[in-house]
Amino acid sequence: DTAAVSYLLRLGDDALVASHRLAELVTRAPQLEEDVALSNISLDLLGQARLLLSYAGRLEEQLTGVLRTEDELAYLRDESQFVNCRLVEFPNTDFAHTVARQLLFSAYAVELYTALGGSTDGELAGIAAKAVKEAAYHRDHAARWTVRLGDGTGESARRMTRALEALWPYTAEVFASDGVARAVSGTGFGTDPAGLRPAWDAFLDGVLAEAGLQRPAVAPVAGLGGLGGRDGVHTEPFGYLLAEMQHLHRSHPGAQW
Amino acid sequence: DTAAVSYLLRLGDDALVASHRLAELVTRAPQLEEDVALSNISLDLLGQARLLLSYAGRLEEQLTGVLRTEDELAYLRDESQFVNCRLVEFPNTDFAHTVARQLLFSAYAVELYTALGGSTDGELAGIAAKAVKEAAYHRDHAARWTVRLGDGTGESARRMTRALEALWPYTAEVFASDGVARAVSGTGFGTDPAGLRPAWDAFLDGVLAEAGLQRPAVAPVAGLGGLGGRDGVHTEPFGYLLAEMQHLHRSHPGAQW
Amino acid sequence: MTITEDTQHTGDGGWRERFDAMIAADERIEPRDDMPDDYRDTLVRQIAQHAHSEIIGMQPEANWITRAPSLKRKAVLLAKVQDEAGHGLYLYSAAETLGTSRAEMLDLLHEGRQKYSSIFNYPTLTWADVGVIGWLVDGAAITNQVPLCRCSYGPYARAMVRICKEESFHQRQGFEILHVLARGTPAQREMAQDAVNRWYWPSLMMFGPPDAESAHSDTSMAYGIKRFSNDELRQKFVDMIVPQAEALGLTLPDADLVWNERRGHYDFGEIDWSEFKQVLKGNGPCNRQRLERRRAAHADGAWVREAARAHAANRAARTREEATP
Amino acid sequence: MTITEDTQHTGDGGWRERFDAMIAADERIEPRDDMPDDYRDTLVRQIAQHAHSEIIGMQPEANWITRAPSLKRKAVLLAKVQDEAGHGLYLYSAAETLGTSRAEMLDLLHEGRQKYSSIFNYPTLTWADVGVIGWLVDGAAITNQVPLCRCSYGPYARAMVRICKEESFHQRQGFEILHVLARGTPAQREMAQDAVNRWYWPSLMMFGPPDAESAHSDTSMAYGIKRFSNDELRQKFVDMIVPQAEALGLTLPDADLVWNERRGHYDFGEIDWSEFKQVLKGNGPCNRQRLERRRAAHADGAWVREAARAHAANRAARTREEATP
Repeated sequence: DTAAVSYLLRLGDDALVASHRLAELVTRAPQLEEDVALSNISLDLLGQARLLLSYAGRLEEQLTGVLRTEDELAYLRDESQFVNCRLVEFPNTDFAHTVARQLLFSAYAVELYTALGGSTDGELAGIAAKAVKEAAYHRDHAARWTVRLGDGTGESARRMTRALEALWPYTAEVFASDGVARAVSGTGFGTDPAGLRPAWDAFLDGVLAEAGLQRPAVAPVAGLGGLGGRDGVHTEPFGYLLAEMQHLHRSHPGAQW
Repeated sequence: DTAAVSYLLRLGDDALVASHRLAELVTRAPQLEEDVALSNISLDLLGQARLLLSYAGRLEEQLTGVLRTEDELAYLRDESQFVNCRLVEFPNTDFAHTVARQLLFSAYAVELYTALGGSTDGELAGIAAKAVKEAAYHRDHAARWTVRLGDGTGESARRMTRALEALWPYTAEVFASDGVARAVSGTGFGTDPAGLRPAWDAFLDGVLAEAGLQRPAVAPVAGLGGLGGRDGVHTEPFGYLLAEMQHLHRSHPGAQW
Repeated sequence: MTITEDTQHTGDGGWRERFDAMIAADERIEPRDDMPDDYRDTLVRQIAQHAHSEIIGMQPEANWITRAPSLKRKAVLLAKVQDEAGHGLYLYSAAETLGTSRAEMLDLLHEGRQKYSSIFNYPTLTWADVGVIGWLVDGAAITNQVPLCRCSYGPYARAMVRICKEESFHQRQGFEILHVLARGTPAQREMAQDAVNRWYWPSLMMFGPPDAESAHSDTSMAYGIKRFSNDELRQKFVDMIVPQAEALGLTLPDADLVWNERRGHYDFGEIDWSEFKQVLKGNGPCNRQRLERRRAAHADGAWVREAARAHAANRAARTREEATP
Repeated sequence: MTITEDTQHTGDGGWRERFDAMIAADERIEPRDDMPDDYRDTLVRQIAQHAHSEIIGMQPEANWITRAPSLKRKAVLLAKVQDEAGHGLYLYSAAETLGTSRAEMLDLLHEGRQKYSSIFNYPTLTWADVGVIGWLVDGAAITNQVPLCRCSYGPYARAMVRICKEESFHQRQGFEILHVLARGTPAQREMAQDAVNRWYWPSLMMFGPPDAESAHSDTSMAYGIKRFSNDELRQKFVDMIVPQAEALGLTLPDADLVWNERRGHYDFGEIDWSEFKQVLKGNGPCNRQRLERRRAAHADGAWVREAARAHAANRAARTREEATP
């Protein structure tokens, strides 16, 4: 059904964009171990994106009769057709922003894929079973860095605090319920993200306490009539990300690679 | 003839890419007056690029029967089809790099367009007559900043020195003679850039002396079998510049704007 | 640092009567004239905010310069953003005639203690947004600013004359961008409509809160700074854009928009002031990004400005040395 | 900072005979064994340079990760660059067994006092360059490195076994990229040929100067670190790639390339060693860029590494406090 397709695109776009931001950092990490870790996480997310987007394309084909491959979905959609949350679009302003983005997103991903392990859809449940293990590693990696930075030096704690303040306003969108979420939740295909928030909150509280950091007292991002990433309404930096990602593919229409 | 087309593309691409790098700085200048000045220079260069590329397209049409417009030339060529010198591709690493790039390039442009004022081709001579006045202003702006930075603080002198060292190896390419240069020089359509070097050298020596800076003792960039920007062999950052510049246009094939 | 430290009035006790008479006669107050403190404060706040809006307002449009889809449009956009930097310069100069330096005003902006127009806290997500900013945002700005050309403070009024002339040029360019898109491919048309959908309501909010809730209007009106109320200007703007939208063939996303024969105006829908207040409070989609870009440009440029000052001092010292026999 | 400060040999005077006997018997020297200073120095220099080449070598390929033209190719490339970071880690560890810390080696790299392979000073200008790096550059690296799997120093030999296995996988992936391009659109085919044209000669230079001019080869050969001369390896490489180029349908840009029946090898053209020397001296197209990226990553990460150390210290202090009754 349409809701299932939209839902898979959301999950796939989240993974694709999160992967891209980490890929930008390869050769720029603070130490070689992090080049390995960040590229590893980027690769996991890219793998998830490929499974999710391909599956979305095949389900869509059942509705429309036209198949869009993972590459057509990644490279030939315009910005307003991407339905990832804005959280994953955030640039790698500094390493603290990267850690904060990964912490907030992977803590959600763990809850998400845990829930989707029970999907009534066998293929999605299979994807989730693999993804949940990866997300647990990603979350652990981000949580350990959050603690190191929060409990490190004055500078690292300041940077981590600033990064959490910048990103936190975009977390509400991740857990927002809407028609698509309710529809997939109703059929058991997916899960309504609103239900994942309490466990996420509890996890975050634990990590922040260990890191000696405060939960940011910031309001969710407002404006745009309440529209956001799930509606194809993104942030300005996202357009540049897509230009870079898609330029070569779009420059050779119809070519195989 | 073919040489004239190639020659105009070189001049047009130089102006287009130099304009783009300055355009990137708008809203990021060290003071509001520089936002005005840099966007003004960027706009002048863009104007030159449009005249030169359109004219290249029209001359090419006489040979091939197919017209490529300024937009087709700017937006639909691949990286290896651009024939600008690599000097103008350099990123705005800091304001000193921007000033150094503008100084080295506009000092060349003044000599170039002075010479082209005597082109046997009326249209090119007309373009040159306008461009030489603009280039003189650009050169003056860059020279004044070179002196301010060279004769400013220890930090500004260090940054200016580093910028000149980074860019100087790419100046040899600007003045390199080759078949195209000799052909247009022979017909009087254009000028062989090798002949412009002495005046450029003298101007640079004067500015550097006033700024209290040394002429960098660095060799021209080597490798790539001697190929460079004029052969379509560029720098890595240039690919990202094109991705950003062309993405929207390429995403809507055939659309009018 | 304040440029004029002496804000005392001239010894002559009759200045207030003369000032009131000039206001009443619709004459222009000039920097040398005595003026009440609340007049000066209101003006400085308003002109500084206006100047800040010009320079922060460069950001949403500059976002598309490097990606503009044709060289002609790129040139027009670059020229427009350059004009905005120029407007910022005039306006800071106008404010400086009242005794506050540009550096001081920029510090207040960077510290979040002076505002800029909230409209610039919305993102430009597609090329069509550039068109809509020209058409709706500049259109609203002009509606607000045309009456300011008759403002009681001379330097501000003169700056506004020049600015309004350029702004109306910008508005036509924005309209022209949308006109082409609306007649373009289906994707281009959709892009245009989507941008109008996102910017319509924020542009209505540009006139500020409803008159009943507006804080500064009374003083501004009394002093001949403001000539029309927020709601009057908003109505004027709506009346202007409805036929323009029709000409473009684009729909304004407002189900309540209808011609009211009795009022001789268009009725329009209820504005979501809670969104306006959130964005004003700093929670809009781009508040943080805009201010951080501004602060970063200022901080990254510190060594450059310092070098320029050091060079000027070096040169002055050399000149003095040379002058010494 | 050096990890082992004591480079003295064990008191027993017969160590040198034992060392020479082990080399002669083709046995592996291990970190605990006594070894001559020039053996240790040669190895540290070579392994460090090899490690630096892995991490600098990530840059030309990483340049295309975010722009890879399909998600599958992106994944393969990302995995490859990750492998290279892993190779860097093994190699720094192997060098550390000889008493030099990674931090020390990185400092030498950042100060330009230790080299990395000159091949990485060339730019990757198109997607096809990624294919050619896999095919030619990794191909040359494997040719160089397979004999190192039998190197006399155990930790280096073992690292090379693992690395060579992964490299040969990378080489096949590079070949596969080119295979698709060579059978693709005219633009793709041209892209592939252009990349081969640019990388062929630099890949031949990867084996170092001709034997007659090679500085370190004698010591390395005597100590069982190197097994073949530069020219022998270069010939082996040319013999391997000529049929592969034919299979791809791409032309190697060398007019003198011809099978020599008598030698049983391909003859090939004269290498422009002046270009090689220029690039080695720092004047290649990317020397400055590569080193600056590396230095910037290291400098930008300083606060992160410091925070990690501070946290470890904080935690240790807390543990001690808790342990105190």
